[in-house]
This record gives sequence, C-alpha cells and structure tokens, in this order.
Amino acid sequence: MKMKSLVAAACMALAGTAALADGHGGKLKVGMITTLSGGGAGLGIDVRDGFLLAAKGSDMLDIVIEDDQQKPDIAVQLADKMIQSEKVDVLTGIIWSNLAMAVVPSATAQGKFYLSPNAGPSALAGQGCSPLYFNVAWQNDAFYEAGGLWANDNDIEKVFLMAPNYPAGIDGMTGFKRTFEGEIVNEVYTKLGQTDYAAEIAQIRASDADTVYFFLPGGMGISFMKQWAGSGVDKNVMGPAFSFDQGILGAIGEAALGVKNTAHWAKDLDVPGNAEFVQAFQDEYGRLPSLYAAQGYDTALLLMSAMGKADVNDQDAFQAALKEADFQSVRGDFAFADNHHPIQDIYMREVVKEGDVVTNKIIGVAASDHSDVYGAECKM
Amino acid sequence: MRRETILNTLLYLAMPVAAALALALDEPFLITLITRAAIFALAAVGLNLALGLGGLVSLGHAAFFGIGGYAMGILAHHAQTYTPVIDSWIVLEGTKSMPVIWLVAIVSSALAALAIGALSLRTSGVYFIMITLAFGQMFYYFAISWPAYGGEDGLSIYVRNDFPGLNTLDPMQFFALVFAILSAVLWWMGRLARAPFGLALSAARQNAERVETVGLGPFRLRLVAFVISGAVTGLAGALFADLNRFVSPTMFSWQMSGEFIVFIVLGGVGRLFGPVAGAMLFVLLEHLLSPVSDFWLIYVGAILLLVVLFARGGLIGSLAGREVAHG
Amino acid sequence: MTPILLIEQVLNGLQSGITLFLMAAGLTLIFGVMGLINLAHGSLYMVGAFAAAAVAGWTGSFVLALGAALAAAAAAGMIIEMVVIRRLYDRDHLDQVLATFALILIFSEGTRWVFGSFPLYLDVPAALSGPVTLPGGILYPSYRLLIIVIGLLIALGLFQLIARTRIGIQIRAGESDREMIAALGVDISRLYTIVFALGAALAGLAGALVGAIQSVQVGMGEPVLILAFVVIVIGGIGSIKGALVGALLVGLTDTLGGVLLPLLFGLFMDPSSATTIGSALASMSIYILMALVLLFRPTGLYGGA
Amino acid sequence: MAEPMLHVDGLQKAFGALQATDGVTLTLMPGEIHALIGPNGAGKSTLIKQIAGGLAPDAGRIWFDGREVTALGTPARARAGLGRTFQISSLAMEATVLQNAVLGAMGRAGSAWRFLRPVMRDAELVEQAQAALQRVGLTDHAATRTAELSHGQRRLLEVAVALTLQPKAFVMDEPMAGLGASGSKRMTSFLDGLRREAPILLVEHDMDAVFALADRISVLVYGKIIATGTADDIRADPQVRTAYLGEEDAA
Repeated sequence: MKMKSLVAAACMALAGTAALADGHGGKLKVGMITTLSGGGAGLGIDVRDGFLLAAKGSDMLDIVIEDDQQKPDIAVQLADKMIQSEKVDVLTGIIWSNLAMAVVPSATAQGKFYLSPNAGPSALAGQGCSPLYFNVAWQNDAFYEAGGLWANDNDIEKVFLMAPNYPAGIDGMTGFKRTFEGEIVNEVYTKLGQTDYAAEIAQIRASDADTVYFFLPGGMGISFMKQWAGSGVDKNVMGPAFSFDQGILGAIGEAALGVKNTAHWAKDLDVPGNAEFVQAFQDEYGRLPSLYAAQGYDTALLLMSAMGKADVNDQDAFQAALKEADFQSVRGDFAFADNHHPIQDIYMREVVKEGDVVTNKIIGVAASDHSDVYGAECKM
Repeated sequence: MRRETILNTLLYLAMPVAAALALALDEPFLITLITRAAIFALAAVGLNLALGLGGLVSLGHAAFFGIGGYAMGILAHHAQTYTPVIDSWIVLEGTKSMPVIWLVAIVSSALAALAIGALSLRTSGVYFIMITLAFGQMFYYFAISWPAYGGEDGLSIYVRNDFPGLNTLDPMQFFALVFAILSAVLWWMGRLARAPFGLALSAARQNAERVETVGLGPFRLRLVAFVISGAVTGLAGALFADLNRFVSPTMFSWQMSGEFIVFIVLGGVGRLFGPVAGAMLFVLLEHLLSPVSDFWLIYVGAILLLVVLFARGGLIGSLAGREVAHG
Repeated sequence: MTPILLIEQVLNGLQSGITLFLMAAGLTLIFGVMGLINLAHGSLYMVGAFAAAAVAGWTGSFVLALGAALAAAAAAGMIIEMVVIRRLYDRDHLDQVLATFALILIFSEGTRWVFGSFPLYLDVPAALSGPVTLPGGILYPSYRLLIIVIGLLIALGLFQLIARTRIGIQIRAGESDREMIAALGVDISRLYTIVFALGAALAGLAGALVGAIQSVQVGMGEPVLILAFVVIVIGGIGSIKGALVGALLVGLTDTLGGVLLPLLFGLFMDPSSATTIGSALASMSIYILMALVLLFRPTGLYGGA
Repeated sequence: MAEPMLHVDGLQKAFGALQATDGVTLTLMPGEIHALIGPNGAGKSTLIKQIAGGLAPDAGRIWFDGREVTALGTPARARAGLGRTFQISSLAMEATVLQNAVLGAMGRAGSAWRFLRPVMRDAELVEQAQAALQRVGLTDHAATRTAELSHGQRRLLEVAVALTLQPKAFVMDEPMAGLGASGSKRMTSFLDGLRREAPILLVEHDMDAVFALADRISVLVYGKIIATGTADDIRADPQVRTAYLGEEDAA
C-alpha cells in the first residue's frame, strides 16, 4: 500500500527532529491530551479522573495533561509539543474521533504509542491501523452492531433510525444496519448541534416503526429525550450508551426511563474489581463514575500491566506486552484482536430509577466476545 | 526612526530570533508554536486590509481560512489516494505541491470573497457584521454535513506537502517558508496602504461621499479590498492545514473569525504589524495560561475586555503612542 | 406526507420562530436604541436557562424557575450594562464586537466554573408534560403550545409597551434621535439600563422556556445568537415587527426545509444520497433565505433606508 | 445661444407627503455663476443631491455636457466632469491636506486600481494636487492632518479637491459658510475668476456674495423655483420679496 510508504517517510523525517526518548529510569512518560474546557469537557474530565485514579499510589507513570478544547488544531499542536518537547513515550486521552484522526496517524508515524481511551474511528481499525495504536475502549461501530443483534433477538421488526449528519452519526447507523435483520422504515440525519426535534418526532409518530434507534451525543440527546417524553409517542427507544451515560441521565431525568442502550460497562456489572472501582471513584471525586471514567481507568491499568513486562524503548516487546492485555478490566474479559481493537462483551442496559437517582441497569448481553469488522483490512 | 518603526522591526525579528533560539535549545515544539503564530498573523494581516484600512468589520473571515484549508486538504487527499479530484469530461488530479495548492487556495477563497462581498457590501455597519457572520456559519454547516471529505471528522494528510528544495517536515524549514510568505505579504500590504488603491480605500472608510465625489466607487474599492483580504486569509488557511497536516470544519467556526479580530485589536487596529503583535501575544497567552487553570479562557476574556476598554490602540498603540502612521 | 403531518410541522416552525423572536426582539431593541451590537446576548439566554434549572432543582416549581430566569438575566444584563456596555456606546462597532466577544468567554467559562461541565436538569412541569389533541386530530405537545402562546403574548405586550407607555415613547424617541431624548429631559443612562435589562430578561425567559425541552449546557446560547442575527438581518435592524416576521420566517424555513428538502431530493435520487444532500442543503436554507432577502432589500424587510 | 452645460428638467422628489422638489427646471450656461437661493427648508440640499447623483429623483431628467446623466451615480457624474463641494466639509479627516488633494487628482486620472507604487511618489498626481492647493492658498498646510484645519481652511480644501478634478462645471453648496468676513471676500474674488474655467451652480446664504457674483439667480421656495433672473430682476420681483427677501428685510 502506497499510504504505508508515505507514513514511513513521515516517520523518518520526523524522527530526525523528535530527539531520542530514553533515560526515564523505569518511569514512563505519558502525555494525555483530552477535553477539559468547553461544552464537551465532562467526558475528558472523566477519562482523566479514571486514569489518575488507577495511577494513584503508583510512581510508575509520569503524566502530563493538556486541554485540547475539543479543537483538532489544538490537539495536533499539543501532540507535537508532547512528542517534541516533553518527549513522552505514550500518548492517550483523546475523546473525539475527529481529533483522534488528526493526532493518531502522525503520532504513531513519529514512533509513539497511542492508547485510545474513547474514540475508535473505522479508518484506524482497518487500513490505517498501526502496531503502536491500541484502542482500549471500542471501535466506533461496536455498540451499534450489538444493538442490531439485540433487536434481532427481541422481536423488534421496524426501526426508525436517527443520527446527526456527520461521520460518527452515519457510521453508527451503518453499524446498526450491518447486524439488524428487520425493516428500516426511515433514516433521518439531523443537523449537528440541533436542539429542536419536533419535526423529527412528528415524522416518527407518523411512521409505522415499533422502535426508534438513535445516536445523538451530548446535549442533542438530552434535548431529544425531553421532547420525546412530551410528545406522548409510544414506541420503544434504543441507542448506544453515549446518549444515556450518568452525566447525561442527570440532565434528562425520568424522561429517559425504560430506554435500552448498549455498552461494554455499567456500574452494576458484576465482575471482579468493578465494585471496588465504583466505590473508589466515588470516594475520590464524590460522584458516580461514567463509562468514560471506566475507560480511562482501564487504559491506565493496561499501560501499567505492560510496563511490568517490557521496556517501552523496546518497541516490539512493549507492543507485545500491551497486546497481551494482562490486566483486570472493570469490564470483565478483555482481549485485543489482531488490529489492536477490543474483543469484549457488549451489554444491554435499561434506564431505571434507583431511589432518587436515574441510572442504568444491565438487563442482558447483547453481543458476546464482540470484535469489529475492519480487522480484515488491517495489515501490520 | 519613529518608535513604531523600531517596534515593528523588533516584532518582525522576534519570530526568526525565537525560532533560532528554539533550534539551538533543541525545543522544536517552540518552532511549531512560532509557526502557528506566524500563520495566524498572516490570516489576520489579510483581514486587517478589510478591517483596518477599509473599515469593514468582517466576522466571517473563517470562511476563507477554511476554504484555503480545504483546498489543501482536498488536493492532497486525492494525491495521497491516487484518485482524481474531478473525473468527468475533464480530469483533474490532486497534488502535493505547495505552490499549486497555494494558488488554488488563493483563487478559490478570492472567488468566495467575491460572492460574499458582493452581497454583504450592499449593506454596512452592524448589518455587515451580522451578515458576514451568517455566511461564515453557512460554510461551517456545509462542511460538517457534506460527507465527501470527512465531514466533521475532517481530513488527515499524513505528511506535509512538498516545496521544491525544502524538507517541509523539518519544523525550522517549514517555519522559514511561512515566515518568507508572511514577510512578502507584509511588504505588499505596507505598499498597498500607500498605493493609490490604499489611499482611496482608506478615504472611503473615512468618508464615502468624498470618494464618490472624485469619481471613484466605494463599493468597488471595498469589494476588491474584501477579495484580496479573503485571498490572503485563504492562503493562511492552506498553510495552517499544512502545519497541522489536518483540516476540519472547525477552521470555519465563527470563534475562529472572532479570534482573527482579537489578534488585530490586541495588536492595534490599522497598523501594519498590529496583527503580528496580536497573534504572537495570543499564542503566548494560550501557551502560558492554559496550564494554569481549566478555566483559562476567563483570563483571556478579561484581558481582552481590559484592552478594549482601557488600552485602545492595542499593544503597538500602548508602546508606540496613539498616533496612527500615515503616508 | 400527510396534511396532518404538514400542519404539525408548521406548528413546530412557528414555535421555533417564536422562541427566536424572544431573542431577536431584545437584540434589535438594544441596537435600535443604543446602536450597540451585543454578541453576549446568547450568554444571557444561557444565564436564564441555568438560573431556571437551579431554582427548579431547588424548589421544584416551574413558575418560580421562570421568575428566576427573568430576574437573573435582567440582573446580569443590568450589571454588564453598568460595568462594561455603557463604555461602549460611543465606540465603533469593532470595539463592541470585541468587548462582547470577551464577555462570552467570561460568561461561558464562569458558568462552567460554577455549575460544572455536565448539562443541568430542567424539565417541563408535570401538568404540561403530555400532548393535547388539536382540532383535526393532531397530537401536539402542550408545552410547545404554551411556548407559542407565551411568545405571542409577549410580542403583543412589547408592541403595546412601545406604542402606549412612557418608556415606549422614550424608546421610540431614542431610536429616531438620540439628542432629542436628552432635550426631553430623559435620564438617558437610566433608559439605556432599562432597555438593556429588558432585552436581557427576554433572552433569559427564552433560555428558560427552551431549556425545559432542550439541553441546559454551556455554549447553548451561541447557535441561537447567530440565528437571531439572521432574523434581524431579514427583518430589519431596530424593528420589533421585523424581528417577529423574520423570526417566523426563519423558524418555518428551518423546520420545513429540514423535512421537505430530503423528500424533494428523494423524487429523483436514491434515498440515502437524497437524505445526505437534502440535509446538507437544509442546514444552509436559512442563510440562502437571508441572501435572497438581502438581494432585494439590503436593509431587511422592515428596515429604514 | 450656446448649449447649457447642465440642464435640469422637471425634477420631482417627494419624501412621503413632503414634496421636496416640485417640478424644478434650471440651466447652467458656460461661463456663468448661477446662484440658487431660498429660505431654510426650501429643498436646496435635496436638489443639489439629485444633481450630483446621491439621490434619485422620482421624475424628471438631467443632462450634463450634452448627455443625459439621470441614471448615473455620483462617481460617474464626477468622472463626466461635475465637481462638487459640500455644505458640511466632506473630507478624509485622518489624511493630510495633500493626500485629500491627491485623491482628487487620482479621481481625475481614474487611477485607483494600482496596488504597488506609493501614490505620494507619483510626481504627476502630486504636482496637480500641489497646484490646486496653491490656488486656494493652502500650500503651507499640505502636510497638516485635515482634522486639524479650521473650518474655513476645510472649505478651501473642498474647493481645492474639486479643482484637481479639472471639472467642466462646479456645484458648490455654501462655500462661504464659516469663512468670516475677510475669507468670504477672498473666496468671492476667487470664484469670480473661476467662472471663466467652468460655470458654477452656487448655493449660498451670504447674500452680498450672491449679488456680487451671480450672473443669474434662481429662488427656490417649497421645492419650486418661483423666479429666475439677474440680480436686479430678483431684487425687483414682488413674489420673491414676500416669500424671501421680505423676511430678510424684517430681520
């Protein structure tokens, strides 16, 4: 592939300027680029706090944290800074696919490991995969594919799809359609950042769908769910976990009750270490951990597990150590596929009320040992 | 020499000197940071022609910055994947050659400026501000929802484009290239302000009736200024995309347009080196303040507010005196 | 598409137009009287929504929440008018743009500092949470109907305020001739503070009303602000009537464009590309509307020469 | 008889119910000074704006130098050779006096579309500008910022800028305003000589100057021209006496 040789050329050219990184004396320098200000800061803060919680009490990691403001150009600049000035060994932290696409290819081309605690764009799982890139969260399509599988098993026949008109939205719906065997009655792509869904809800009401499956991240999902509850339309609602995570449920409230959503983690997941993680996180930060916090936590655990086995300066050995994924994930069984993306169970969760708190409860497994479909295109 | 001339010389030399120091100290990231400031300065120098000399407060210049960025992104993307840009009755190949990319960036942003300007310049004052802002948003939403070139994800270009005889991936060499362009544009803008066109444009800002009465049409003067201004900002956009090896719709965002105005006002409105001083100061603030607090933008806001309210004339105005140079 | 669905979409367009009007009315009033362009108007919308969410969370009363939104936004408006805005009246538009841009940064990050980064909870009151059946069998959310009614009442009230009351006379005088109101013996700085606070209160009310069915989060004000600018450009700066007509036009175009354009393209394209191209064009539709209005009426529909 | 340089025929302009210009017809012949007088609010400024191109009439036509210019804008009429000065000085206040004059010279050369060479180093333009400044006696102030000029000096600069255009006719809106007695006198004698170069349509309040200079006088009242004639004709016209001069006498 020609792309490969270009990347190799970039690697060689940049290696000349990015001076040799060594001599940390058993310590490993981690650069975390994440979103700590602006509208999307909640996710970045959770990833950071989860990561720091896992690293707490250990002196193995030397962590540099910077705020990307959810802007790709800032993220690129910070990556350059961490590689060129801070001389970090490993990068992590990015929340958004578009920022990951801006940073990851050039970071791995410069010979740095990158561990993704959230975003998993398909390009990085397929043709653009790299031996130095490990996704500790999910490939972007995973929750959607699991949603489609669960729908097949639960007598859902006619689905109305809705997502924002941008790559993550379109990819998500494509993922659902890949596994779902019933009928798609309509697909609607809304404006990114749209806050009023009256028009879409009217369309849904008029359709003969039995279920709405949607992906609307952040404020968009909050707006939709509140307006949905006020519309009185009686159809099943499903989606990936991103619209129903703890931080968001607090803002939607009871309007979200009964919604089914897919995720690889929940705070009530009964696997070793999870209850302790949830408790420790609450003790440390005074709030419930989110899925992002869990991913940040796992990312740090993975990194420290590999450090016990290999030196980061021995790239091949360190890569192999990471690949083993020899750590106790709060998600339970966790392994890497050949494209360094997770093989893991995806659960179906339902939004319920526990006391005064609206939260998620696991109701079943949507997909066992799920991995993504892009691995075949990955040649490393 | 006047104080402003001395200050301009110092500002101008500050960038290459700082870059050389960074090279000597083996801090290549600082060179990248200076390059970033130089590119922002170039974008704001472009806007300053319309805003400072022409009095046209455009809150939509991010549109041209973004178009320049996408000119680079689209051409390089096609060159990288060996697919033609247009493949119908005419076949147009992508390219990795910077000069060609720059030309395309300049021409396409100039055309966009012609269309936006022809509509917006029918109005003035607050209308003009709001309309340019709205057109900028139009491009932003279009870039996000148009799927062909990555939509919101943007486009990654894995290696910088080529310039004959240079290794553009070397921070110092890329900086030198950007600095040369900035110098050339600054030189031209300095000349332009004193050329017949500059005099007429500046007179049209001060008194449109006067310019009409001597037989010159202010609308055409402003439109041409807007087009040149958009083209320069577009060129900066192409360089910015190359600096990051990445282009995305955030280049079109209205905050970007706001930041360009911030550079100009921080540095000093209507001064040739105002945007340069402003961009350097802004990048420096960003670099120094963001580690201090998660809420560092509050400080930026406060500083900006103080400058607008109490330090009119910006950095250069405060250091070199209020008088704006003429002739 | 059935006629019933179409009517429902028209109602939706009206409702989004009405909320835009609440934003645009304040902006256009402030510009008309003081000649000030205020980018921070969206921040006042956000202040209203956050105040409502905080008070609703505290007391559980939606009415109190709306009151709090009005009061908080008006107070925030008064404070920034007296501390910052007042120094900008005799400055050029550039300084006004910059200073109010700075205010956005301060408000947004300040709100995040106080309330945290996650969206806040604010819901419609239980009594209004369901739909009502309109003549013709149209099911429509009762809360949205309430927004339409409140918005129209406020529009009516504003017209009355400006046509009938003393302060309205002063506002009109201020729009036509600033020196005249000084000659009339009106305390200008007090008038300006009142007008600014009134505009801010309207924005805050809009934020609270909309916050109950949307997401109460930092940065929620800016998209609305830009739409409100489009409204004002279409309606004509300084005209309340223009703001109302412009807001309804924008609301309807945006809503119906999003629904109808993909359908239109579906007539001669395959469904998935019709959806993407239709949606892409729909997101630009209001700007195209604005450009068309400008071509024929550069000062907007109701703008002065 | 020679062709008129400027010919206005049946001009109409209304603002709502107010008929600001009501069927105005007038001519400006080569070599003459034609004064337009009338009480405040008679519609003189509105008429001047229509003649100069800043305001489109509702009806009527305007010919200048033998061709119809009704549809042309201000810049086109200026290029056709119509030089204008304003009642309230209309100058680039931040620019120097010389720069304002050079701007006029540029207009005449039609040369704003040059982007490189400094305009103040264009010997030809600067020479024309200096010549115009010299004629109005502003040479010593060439490097002064326009905002620092006195009101009287600004009037002179207005005239100088109009001169750089080497126009075929002048339209002057109250060039004497704010000049003071001696300045007025100097301006009067200057305009007296200028008419040989190009005819002048002169709006003026200073009646001494008007009667001293004007070959013909037209009196505008409520948008209508009620009389046109020589100074003596106008002094003798009973309609004018009641409508206009009557007030002056009483004052």
